[in-house]
Amino acid sequence: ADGFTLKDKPKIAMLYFGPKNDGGWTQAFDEARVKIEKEIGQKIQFVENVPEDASAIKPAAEKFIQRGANIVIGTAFGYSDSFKDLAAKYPDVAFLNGSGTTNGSNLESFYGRTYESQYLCGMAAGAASKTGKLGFVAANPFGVVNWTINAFALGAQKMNPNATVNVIYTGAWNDPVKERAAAAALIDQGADVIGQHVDSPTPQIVAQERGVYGTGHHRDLRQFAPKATLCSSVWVWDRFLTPELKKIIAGGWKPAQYGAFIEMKDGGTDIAGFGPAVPKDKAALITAERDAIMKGKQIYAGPLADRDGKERVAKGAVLSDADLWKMDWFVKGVVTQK
Amino acid sequence: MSGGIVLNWLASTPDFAVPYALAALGLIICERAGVLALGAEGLMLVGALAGIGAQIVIGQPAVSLVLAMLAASVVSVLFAVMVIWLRVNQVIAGLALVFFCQGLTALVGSMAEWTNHATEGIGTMGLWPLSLLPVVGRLFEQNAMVWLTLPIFGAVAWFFARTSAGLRLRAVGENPQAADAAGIRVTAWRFAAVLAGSALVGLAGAYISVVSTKLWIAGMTGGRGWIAVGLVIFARWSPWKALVGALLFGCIEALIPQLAAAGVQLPQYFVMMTPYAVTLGVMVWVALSRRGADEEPGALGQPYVREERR
Amino acid sequence: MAAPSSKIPSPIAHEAPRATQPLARRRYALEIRQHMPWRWQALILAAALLAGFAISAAILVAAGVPADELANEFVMQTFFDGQNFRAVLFQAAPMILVGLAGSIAFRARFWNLGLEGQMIWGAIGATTVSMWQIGPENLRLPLMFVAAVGCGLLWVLGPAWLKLKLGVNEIISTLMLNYMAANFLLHLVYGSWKDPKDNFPYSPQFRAFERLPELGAGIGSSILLAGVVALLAWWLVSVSRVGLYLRFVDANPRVAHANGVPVRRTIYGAVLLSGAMAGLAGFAVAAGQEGRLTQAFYQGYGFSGILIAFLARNNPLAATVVALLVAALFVTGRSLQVFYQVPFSMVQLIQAVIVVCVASSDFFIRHRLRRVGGEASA
Amino acid sequence: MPNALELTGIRKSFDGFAALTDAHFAARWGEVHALLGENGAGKSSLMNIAAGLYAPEAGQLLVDDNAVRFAGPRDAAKHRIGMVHQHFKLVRPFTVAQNILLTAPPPAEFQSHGERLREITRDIRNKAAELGFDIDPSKRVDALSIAEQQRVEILKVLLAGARILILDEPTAVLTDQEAARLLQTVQGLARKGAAVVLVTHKMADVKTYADRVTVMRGGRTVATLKPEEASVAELVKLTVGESIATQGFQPSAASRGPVRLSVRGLRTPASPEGRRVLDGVDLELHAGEIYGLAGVGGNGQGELAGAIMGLPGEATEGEIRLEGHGDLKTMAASVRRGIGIAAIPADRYGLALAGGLSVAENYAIGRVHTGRYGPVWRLRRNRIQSDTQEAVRAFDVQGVRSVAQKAALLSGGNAQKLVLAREFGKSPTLVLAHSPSRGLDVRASAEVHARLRAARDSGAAVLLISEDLDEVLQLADRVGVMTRGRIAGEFAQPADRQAIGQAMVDHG
Ligand SMILES: Nc1ncnc2c1ncn2[C@@H]1O[C@H](COP(=O)(O)OP(=O)(O)OP(=O)(O)O)[C@@H](O)[C@H]1O
Ligand SMILES: Nc1ncnc2c1ncn2[C@@H]1O[C@H](COP(=O)(O)OP(=O)(O)OP(=O)(O)O)[C@@H](O)[C@H]1O
Ligand SMILES: [Mg+2]
Ligand SMILES: [Mg+2]
Repeated sequence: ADGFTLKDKPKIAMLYFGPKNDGGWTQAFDEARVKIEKEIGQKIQFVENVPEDASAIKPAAEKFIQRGANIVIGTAFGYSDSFKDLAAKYPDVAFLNGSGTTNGSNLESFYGRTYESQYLCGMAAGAASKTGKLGFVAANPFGVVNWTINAFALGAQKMNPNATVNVIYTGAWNDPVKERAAAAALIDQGADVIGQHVDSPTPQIVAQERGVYGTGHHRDLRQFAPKATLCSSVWVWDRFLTPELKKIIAGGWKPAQYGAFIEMKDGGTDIAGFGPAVPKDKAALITAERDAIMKGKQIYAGPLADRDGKERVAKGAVLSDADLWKMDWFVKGVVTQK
Repeated sequence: MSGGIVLNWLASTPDFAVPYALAALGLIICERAGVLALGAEGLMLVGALAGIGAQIVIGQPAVSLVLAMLAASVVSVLFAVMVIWLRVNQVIAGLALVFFCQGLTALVGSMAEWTNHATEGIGTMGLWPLSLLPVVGRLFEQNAMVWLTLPIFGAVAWFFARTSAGLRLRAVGENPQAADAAGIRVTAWRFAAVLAGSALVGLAGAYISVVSTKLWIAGMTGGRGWIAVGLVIFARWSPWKALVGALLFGCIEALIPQLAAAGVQLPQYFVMMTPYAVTLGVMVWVALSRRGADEEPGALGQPYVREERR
Repeated sequence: MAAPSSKIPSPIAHEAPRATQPLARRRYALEIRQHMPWRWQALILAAALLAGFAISAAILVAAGVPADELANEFVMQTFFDGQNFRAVLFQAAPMILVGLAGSIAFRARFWNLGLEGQMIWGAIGATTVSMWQIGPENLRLPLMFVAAVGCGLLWVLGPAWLKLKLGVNEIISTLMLNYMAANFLLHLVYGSWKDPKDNFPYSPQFRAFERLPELGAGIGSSILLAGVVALLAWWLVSVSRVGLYLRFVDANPRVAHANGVPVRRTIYGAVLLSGAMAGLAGFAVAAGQEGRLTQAFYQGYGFSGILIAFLARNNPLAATVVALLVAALFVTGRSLQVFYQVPFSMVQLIQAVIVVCVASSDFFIRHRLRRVGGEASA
Repeated sequence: MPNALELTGIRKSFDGFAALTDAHFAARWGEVHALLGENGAGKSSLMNIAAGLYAPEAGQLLVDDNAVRFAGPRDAAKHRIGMVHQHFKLVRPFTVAQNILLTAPPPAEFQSHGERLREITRDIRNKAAELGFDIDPSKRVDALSIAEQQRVEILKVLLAGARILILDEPTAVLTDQEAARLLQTVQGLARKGAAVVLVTHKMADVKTYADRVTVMRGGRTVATLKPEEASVAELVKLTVGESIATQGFQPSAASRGPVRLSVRGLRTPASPEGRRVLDGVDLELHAGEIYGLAGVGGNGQGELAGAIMGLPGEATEGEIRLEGHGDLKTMAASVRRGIGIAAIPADRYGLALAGGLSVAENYAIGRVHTGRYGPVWRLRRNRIQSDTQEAVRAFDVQGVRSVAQKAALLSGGNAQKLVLAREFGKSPTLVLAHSPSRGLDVRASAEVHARLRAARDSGAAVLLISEDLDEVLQLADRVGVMTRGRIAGEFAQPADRQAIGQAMVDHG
């Protein structure tokens, strides 16, 4: 009754949603794995390309468990149901799932508050933009994507109140053909900074080719577009996972009831690198905002209205986590498809 | 600004049209020789991966494109042996080729760590003097491959219409019995057609990876090979009509992001269906209008054995 | 070697002399075989499979799987380990259904490459019943079943009609409809069908009575469903009159028509049945595995279905066996992926290699290479 | 005189079936050498070997008394051997000139494709004028009539520069006048020094044009002789191996009944050239009679049969009435089979039998609709098997080791007997027989004829479509002649052969 304790020596396994060098989401986990291995002092097994499909997830996880793994880390929201079943079936195994939605006595989902770092990216974008027209290439419209878009817009408007953000959803997490078309079309339409919430670095590459700027997501994308990428919203999973794993190993682990929804200060996300395009004074402003967020500043604090003028967060209130997950509205200045 | 969107749209069209055009042209060469080539989707992937691989290793776009063509040709030997020598059902062989290439490219791409590895592409080249025109000049600022596509089409169309070799190739696809009796080496011509056609299909794939996106991810052709197969039927096996069709499809694909970027409110997933829906629509239209129903190569899909009684 | 006799005045204008050296001797001629005893056919098939496995094993070893572990992984672990065996059965149910769907359509000479689209629609149909809570609880599952069958069937009706009425190539039409169905699925799960609990892109979970129950010992009833459908399919093609019609349509539609086989109705029936079975596969995944409508559940089944149908020579019972083997390959592929870091795309490659080998082996069943022109004697 | 082309000890088999066992043949320069033999004797196979298309298993091939080996038709062409094939080898969507260009020898010096095409066109015109052929080199082959295609084939061989000409049944589709002209032409070529091989079934042509004749039977050469050394009857005896007393016409035993089938104004849509395959067919067929439809092949016979059987094809106008059933045109083929229409199509494996399926299945498909073999949900295999076995016995279908064996393994004659067994097994009211004895030996033909007569005598109406005038005259109670898609004339029996022949070639 006093939390979860491992029966045996810890043995960790990870299930990757994509290939470990996808340049984005999965690669961020893989980079964290390397760091965690050093901190914890043991090798972590992993498997790539496990699709969000019960007939793939369960066998993969069970194979690890069968051969001794007692901590299993997943990396996709589509694993949620399967992990719930697995957690019930294997009460002696601890389960963690990045971006999952299910929780239990031996299962904890976790996700970062990406809107915090995307807000800072938005600030950089607003500062670098001359036209005030920003573009954003996103995968699919739902809560976790929409909140990064809104935060990006709010950040930009902090620097330039008239900034607008035109969004194109590509319908896929990793489709460089569509991402390229989207970024190019946005630039054609006059956007001079391209934000993104897709897995591949393509929007940054296009920005660099076309001589405009961009902000990255998942990882520091300067490696792909050193001239264009102003900064990136990056995962720092090791900052969350290392202490969490240590807790599990120590015994008496109590998974967060509604999952770990990690703030920047706890290792949710962060921003990486300012390019030279962000003027010194503006950079200082951004750093100051970051410090404020570390100290508890809320991005979705009231009063906040959506683009149709409807009030979404009352003055003095802060948007609840439940409402964050369900976010299907956009702030003023954001233009999206239906 | 609305004039701007039309211009942007048209200027971005060739980039989408070129892969369709080259792939369809390659398929036309195969099918004119009587070999039903359904494997385009797979060969495009091979071309795309080989092109990027060469780009990463060598870094010379022209070399990469040529190597991609070679790679697609080499892989197509498997298909050619299956359908020309072993007389495997051409539909099955084509499907098997697609799945083989999908597996192979995904495997090689991930083992060689070429996934998401950005490369230098090729720059744009103005078509002088048209590119100097005011306003519309930028329509003529395209990469070199776009301009190269036109002479490639010209050459193939000329080959079919104005050379004895082209006549021979078509004879092989129309009536291999007659071609053989006339002393034309049916098997050799079919092999040559498959290899040459596949090289163009590979080039189409390499265009997507090397020229357009400049990086590789598994399955990046996203069904374009199948659309090219449909395009060939639409074009009634004629190169110039295939070019027109490719431009049509390019226009549609180019329009989607332009409309989205302009903030036009459209249900996005339905918009994403349009290339596929248009392919289907065009096939229905072709069937309805029954245009040139007899332009299909007479022996398309039929293996040939000299001593077989027909 | 005399030159073409110049004593002979040629009646023809062209007079260019031609060489008359003895010409290359042709060693082999290809001959069409009408018949081969089944023993030999079986032997050739076995050799082809063996070749396929050997090539696959070579690829796997090259990719870093220790050779001595292969047999262990493929045979012992997969079939003699209860948990893995359950995983195989879990995976096999939809595989069997798509394999049957492919077989039935191919028997009518209809290349139904739209199995994935029909699966998607089957799952959408079943989910609709669940979301709108149509019908009483105890009838819910049968209603979902009916909806899945109906939707899968309707999604293939278009291509069937287009082919039979207008001659539109079904390979392209069914494929294009796959892409359209996939986008429509995204439209639903990212749109109005989002789970209102967390707004994630999947439908709300099915209630307990909307799921295919477990038979016990961790084995789902979807495998039972697949088995029953396989038996029905076998009855249809092997016992009923429709089977005879199908054989004629497959062998030669013109002969079939001339002999009074209702060719169109037979083709429609087979194709719609194929769509229905694929829809059922969607239902089996949604109600048997995922417990809701998810966005990528169908991926890969299209190819597997075609492969199973082809390897099983469109025979329903054989398709069931092949589907089990393919499912085993999938499960083994997962463990290779887990333990040897072999990319899962290897599984697709192996499937393709086996298809290529078996397809090529047909050559030896249908042809004979004969030595000719050898012992010339006058 | 040296031999231009000599084949000795040739052996060739197809999938275990020996088509040629020991064939010898020699043609000299300057002669027309006829090759005679019944269907399946191996004439075409032997000549295909000479043309490089088939590879012999044993034996020797000599050109100009030198041993040669051909890897393919290219090699044969190098020796200036050209063959007009029994089944045309033309690329249908190409023009006449393009087709001929394919086989023309390469130009001595470089020529552009356009120039070559123009030169070939000129050559075609000259050669056609020389032969008296009326041909437009720029026309597409698929717009030509069968006879015109035959001319293209001949021009092709001549313009390719062949000195050894092999003509495989070149006159089968020509009218008498056309045939005469062609044969005179090739005779002229031989007189100028070429060697001409003429494969034919027509004894009269052998007598008139050939310098020597070789007779083959069952894959062997039986004899080579001068035509004047033997009478026609002797030649026939050599070819078939026995003397055949041709059975004369036997009128119907019963009197003819009421009209059973009436066809009115049947026509197919016009092609772009304005040609109609069926162009107003009017025809009445009574119960208890055999109506023989004669005519040169390709004049719409196949389409007429298809329209009556209900095969999918060009939509037709006009009507086809069957007594008691009204207009058949909207009736599905399956329904037509159900009301007693039996069909023996010309294309055995294209329309009558599914070669890949078993003998039993091919038999059962004829009656499965009646429910005799069980309800829709169950086939009664045992009954199918016993019925088939019985039918195979009754119709003397040979070579059936088991009724589960593939129908494709039956020889031509036995396959036809299987079709008869199926079609006559259900006492039809209308029998449609299209070239029912094509490719059959004498005995098998006689059996088929007997069956048709028996059907007539038991009251069925029989429509016999045949290109073989002898067959028609032997069987038919009335004779119609079909030309250009319509019935050009009707004759009562005993009919005047001359008049019928005239009607066949009159293009009125
Ligand atoms: N390509 C082939 N494949 C299989 N069997 C063949 C082939 N060509 C000929 N045969 C068989 O060989 C035998 C001889 O055929 P061939 O065509 O030489 O006869 P033919 O004397 O020309 O007869 P016809 O007078 O009917 O033209 C026949 O039994 C035929 O069925
Ligand atoms: N693939 C095969 N396998 C076994 N036997 C065969 C095969 N093909 C033909 N035969 C047999 O060879 C013989 C000759 O066949 P073919 O069709 O050439 O006969 P044919 O000489 O034309 O006789 P018919 O006069 O009856 O047409 C038949 O007995 C047939 O059963
Ligand atoms: Mg012949
Ligand atoms: Mg025969």
